[in-house]
Amino acid sequence: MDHILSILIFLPAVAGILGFVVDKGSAKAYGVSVAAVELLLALGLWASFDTTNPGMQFTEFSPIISQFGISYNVGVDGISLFIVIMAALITLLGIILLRDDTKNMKNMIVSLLFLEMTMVGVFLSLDAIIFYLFWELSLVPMLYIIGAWGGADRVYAAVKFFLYTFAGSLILLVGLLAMAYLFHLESGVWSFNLLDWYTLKLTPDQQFWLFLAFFSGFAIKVPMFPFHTWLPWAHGQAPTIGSVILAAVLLKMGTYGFVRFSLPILPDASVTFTPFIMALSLIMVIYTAMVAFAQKDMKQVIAYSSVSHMGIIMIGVFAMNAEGLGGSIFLMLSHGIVSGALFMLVGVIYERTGTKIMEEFGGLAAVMPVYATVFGVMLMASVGLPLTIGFVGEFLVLLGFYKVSAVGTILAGTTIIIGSVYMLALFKKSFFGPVRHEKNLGLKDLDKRELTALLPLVAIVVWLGVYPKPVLEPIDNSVKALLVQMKNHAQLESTKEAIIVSKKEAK
Amino acid sequence: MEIGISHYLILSGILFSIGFVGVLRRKNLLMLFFATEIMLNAVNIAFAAIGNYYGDLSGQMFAFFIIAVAASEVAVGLGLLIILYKKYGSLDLDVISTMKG
Amino acid sequence: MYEFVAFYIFAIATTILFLITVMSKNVLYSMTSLAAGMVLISGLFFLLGADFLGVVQLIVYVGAIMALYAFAMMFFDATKDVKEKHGNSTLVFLLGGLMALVFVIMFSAPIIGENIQALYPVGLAENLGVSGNAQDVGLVLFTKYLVPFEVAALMLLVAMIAGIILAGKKMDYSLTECEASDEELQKEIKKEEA
Amino acid sequence: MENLVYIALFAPFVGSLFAGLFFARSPKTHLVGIVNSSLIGIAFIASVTLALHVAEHGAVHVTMMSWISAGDLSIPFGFLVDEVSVTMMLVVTLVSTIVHIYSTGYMNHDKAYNRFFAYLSAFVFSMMILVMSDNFAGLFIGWEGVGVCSWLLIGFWYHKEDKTFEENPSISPSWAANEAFIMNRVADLGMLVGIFLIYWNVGSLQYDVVFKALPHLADGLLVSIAIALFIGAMGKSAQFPLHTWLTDAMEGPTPVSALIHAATMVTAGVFLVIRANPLFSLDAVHGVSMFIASLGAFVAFYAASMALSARDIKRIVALSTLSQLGYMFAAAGLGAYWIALFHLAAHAFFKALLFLGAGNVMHAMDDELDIFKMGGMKKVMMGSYVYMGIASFALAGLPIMAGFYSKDAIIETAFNDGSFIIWAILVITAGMTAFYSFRQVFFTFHGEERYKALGFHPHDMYKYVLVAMAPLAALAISFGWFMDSFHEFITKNLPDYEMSHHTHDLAPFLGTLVIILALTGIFIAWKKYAGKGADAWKRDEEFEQSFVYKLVANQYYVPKFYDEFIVQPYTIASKKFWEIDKAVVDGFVDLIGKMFYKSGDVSRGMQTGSLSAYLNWMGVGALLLIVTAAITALIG
Repeated sequence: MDHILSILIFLPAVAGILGFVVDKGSAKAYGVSVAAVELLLALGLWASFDTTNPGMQFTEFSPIISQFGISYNVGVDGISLFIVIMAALITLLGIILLRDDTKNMKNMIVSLLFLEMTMVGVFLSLDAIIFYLFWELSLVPMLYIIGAWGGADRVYAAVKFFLYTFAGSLILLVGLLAMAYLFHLESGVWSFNLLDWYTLKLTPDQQFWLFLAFFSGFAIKVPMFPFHTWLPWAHGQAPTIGSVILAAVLLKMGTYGFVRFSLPILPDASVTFTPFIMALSLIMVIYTAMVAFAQKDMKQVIAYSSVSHMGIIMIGVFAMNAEGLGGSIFLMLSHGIVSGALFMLVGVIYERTGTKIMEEFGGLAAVMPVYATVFGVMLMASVGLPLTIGFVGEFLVLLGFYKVSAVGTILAGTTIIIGSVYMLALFKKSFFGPVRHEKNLGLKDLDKRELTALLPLVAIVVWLGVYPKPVLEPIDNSVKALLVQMKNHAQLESTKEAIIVSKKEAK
Repeated sequence: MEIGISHYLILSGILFSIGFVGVLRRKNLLMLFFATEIMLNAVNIAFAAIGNYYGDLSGQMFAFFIIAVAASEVAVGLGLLIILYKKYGSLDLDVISTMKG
Repeated sequence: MYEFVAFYIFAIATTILFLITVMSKNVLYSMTSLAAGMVLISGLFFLLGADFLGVVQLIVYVGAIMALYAFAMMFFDATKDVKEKHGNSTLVFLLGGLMALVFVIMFSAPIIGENIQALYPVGLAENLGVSGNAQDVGLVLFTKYLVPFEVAALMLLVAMIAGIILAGKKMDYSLTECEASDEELQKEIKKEEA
Repeated sequence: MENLVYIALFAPFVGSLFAGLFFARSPKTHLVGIVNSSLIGIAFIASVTLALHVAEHGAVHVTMMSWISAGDLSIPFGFLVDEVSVTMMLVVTLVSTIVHIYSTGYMNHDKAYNRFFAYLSAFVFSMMILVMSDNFAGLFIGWEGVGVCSWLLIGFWYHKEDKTFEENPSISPSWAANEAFIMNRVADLGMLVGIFLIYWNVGSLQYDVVFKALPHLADGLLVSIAIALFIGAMGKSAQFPLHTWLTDAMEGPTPVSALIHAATMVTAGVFLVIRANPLFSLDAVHGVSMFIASLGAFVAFYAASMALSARDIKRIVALSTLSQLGYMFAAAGLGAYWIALFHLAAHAFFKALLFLGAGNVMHAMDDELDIFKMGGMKKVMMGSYVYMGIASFALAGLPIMAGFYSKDAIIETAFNDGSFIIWAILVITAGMTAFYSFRQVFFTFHGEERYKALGFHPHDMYKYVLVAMAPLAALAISFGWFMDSFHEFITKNLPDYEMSHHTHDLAPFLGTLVIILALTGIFIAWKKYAGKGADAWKRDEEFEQSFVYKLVANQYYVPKFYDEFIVQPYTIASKKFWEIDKAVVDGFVDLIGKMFYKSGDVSRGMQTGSLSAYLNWMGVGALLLIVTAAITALIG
């Protein structure tokens, strides 16, 4: 268990390299087994994780360039633990869902394994440079997945995805370097260690500019309005597996970045920017939900709904209290599970019919009852029905944000209305009513492969909806520690007031 | 009237500009070579002058290496010129332009 | 006073000679004035106390490089006037003039960085009991700049070989593009046969 | 007792899983119907035992496990069985049992028989959570749960196609289902806001903690909480202006309408107000309570007026439900919580009976809903006729019947409170209620046998179904007789409502007034609609052209209004936003990209291939660099 985090990060990479020599026919089996081992390791990590300890665990440290304080530094806490597990899970299920006749299966598996490495790496690294390395590397496999296995406009979508997010992260890099420079000025040594950075007290003015730099990197990834337009393109053109991983894990990197970098390092600026973030997030929530309603393509509905839900997550991150922040981290998980499953479901019907346009379907509930049921469960989780995974996070986020702004919460709360508007409209158009095309009458229901990929997600949706405690508790601990650290770290009195670790303490 | 470093540097600048004008103006490859030589020499003067001013030999060292580079450049360059001339029958740059974007 | 006069003579002469090089339509004139300018530049080096450099300038530039040009000229038609287009010469002179102006401004501005110290000060060799520019140069060149010096030597060797290969062997054939000259050759052969 | 609580709660859930997991794809089997009905029956028996226990030993409070805990928030799965919730449990399980048994007959011919039971049992489970939960978040689970089940069940016949509004005001089952869900969600947002307010000011969502802390809160805050919670109640109980979904919900199978959209789910709003009576009875929120009462009275009248002209047998019953919900809210708003609860229970019994009777008629008439096409059916459907007659008597509030006691008490309350406008509206509505419910009965069962001419061959429901409906009929008649013992039982938990002496003295007179009005209504209905012969086919066309008739028949144009001013603008705005998204937001991004392409295109001209041109460009670049260097040096 000593180097479990390194194993977690590099197992997929090593396996990916070995994957080049694997026989073509057994590539998928190879991918499934590697991803399964990875998931087992991640679960093992959870099993040996000390849930009462809010700090970093399993840390590993070895200097790379000691003159500049760049080191290989990884660790896990309650915030990152479950995102890593989710990334491993989604990758495994995504590979399982791959059709056996996928062209260039071997390359696909290798790309996915590399992608898994970068995803796990981003969430585990505690060194800014290592973080940035994985952050940028994650673009490459995704670029291939969209560009090689995508739809008709795949090259445009892939390039747009790449350049857009890349442009943002370059500014992020400048921010990180500036941060290291400031740290050097203050302490006389170079360090890119996040935990070191946490101890640095910056003036509000410095924080302001650093926040903007971080924001441009993270916000494009989230993606926040108005930087969201690459997402519908990427989703529209990506193959099913690409969309699944993109929505489930890659988007979370943005919000995770806010939690890991912006909040603890720049607490004053985070509070200063809260109204700004709130405004953008509210636009995201409402505007993109409306755009989702106008879509004709099923996948685009879910793509835009992703943006809308990410808005809720953003609101939770900037609620600055344990309820909202904890809720938003839980919502990251739940959105990962639910949107991943929804994209899988769209992929299933796309494979059968070759179309994603809702007008083409209708009455699918009668033809494919199991499919409709699974879709229905995910739909309900997506609109935040209690006792599904979607409710817990959404409820906590809205609850937490109410402390910040009542009006904002009511506006954000409209998500439960307009969210159900577009999701139910989608469901009605495709699943209800008479079957519109003769050829759709003969559609096969979910087969074993698809059920294997989807049923675990359904189980998780219900399990974490009814009993979220095993996940929520470590998150809550770490979130509280994060808030305490922010509070101690803040320079302005107003910031200290805005951050609420516990109400009892506030009184 | 004392001749200071500025004098040398200004001379070097003027000579460099002359070489520069040559590079820009000439269409004949051989003439371009000549102009390049002028520029290199101009730089050499500057190096020597600055070295002298600071009492440092590094300036002269660089001048040496520049001369060495110039010599090898001429050796290779002239070989290429001959081949070009044989192929096109001319050394006019406008005649031998092939890489139009 | 002596230095003053010598500098201005050399400076004005080199400027005029190089201007001739750049402006002249005849290759031979150009080359001759270039060679003359080089000689005068070595004079400047002597003025600057870089005796060894001045000698090298004379030997390498005037002796070797200009000779190389002169030999190369034999392959080209040197008597013909060089055709030049003067369409945008105003732009060229404007650029050149601007450049000269900028240099002049730059260099006549007070030199910043008075605290620069000499890494290898003149007179190093005096410690060893000998003196003179050549000795100084030798000392530095073969200690601090030994590796660059050897690399430069290697570069010259490579350049020499390259020059020989490019220009020397099989002067009748084109080495890069054979088709055109091959056809010509074959035509000539046919003519001879006929 | 703890086990009994869990049995009552989870028996329906087990039934739902049984039907949903094991029989979802198998063909219709009666086993599912029998097992599910008996499981609900078990839940009923457990509820009865619990009721006896509660009556003797007081409330039972169990905590199963913790659900959400983050920050200071801690929400358990806790269940509170006290007088209020056990009453609801009894009503819910009893009506559900009968509806389950009824459905085995009613849904006999439906392919998705098993699925139906899975949904129906799931609904009962959600409803049980709603009434039994000991905190607001648990209530919200049930609140949303019944919403989903209602969505599933309204859209049960999802395969039906969308019609235009003129053909079918509900458009299609799936449309109605979505409408119901979304409209409920609007109200749920209000409810959520109420929960947030409670949490941030009290620090807990447990009923007991919250109610204890309420008196210490600021007045304005209390008003906000009350308003927010009532908005939630308005949605679920279909109060104006969130009422349109209820009539459209009649697209679902009739047992569903009976159980969900008459007896149980729609009363959840009333239940919430009753449950939160410590809040609503505070002086600070008196204004809100008065608003609730006034809105209730208004809805009572408003719905009754629409029922006067409706021709669809289920819509009439649905509108009468709406109207009766108005009565309940009027009582709750005036502070007579126990009377509201009493009317809730009584109404559940007779309204379920009425719906099931209507279901029998529909079943017999091959799902024909238009009462103009029926008539004189009492000969063929004696059992259903008797049941519907009893239910209508109860609804009209005639003496001896359950409705008489409860409704009369509400009208008396209004009088006692001095709110004479509310009182007057309620009295008039009582007359209208009698008229429209008997209009329906006479149209259906009396008079000319129009169905024969239209080629229907009705037959009554299965015998066992009719027998199973008997308990409802018995309760519809006799429930009112237990008013005093109910009063004694429930006021242990709910505040009592004492009539003044003045009211008490006038009570017989007031009662008589209501009875006279009701009888008049019945008489007019008899005169107009029970006739035979050619008259029965005639319709008063002149009247149907009048403004009032049109207004009422079109539901006061409220659905039209929603369509024109909410749905359409929303759709158009969505499309516009999408275009903006593509053209402006994405366009801007593409513009940057295009700028680069364009600059590349332009600078491509520099690549002439001529070395001298390149040298010129290099010269320009070099010059620029030198100038930059010079300027930097000068500045530095």
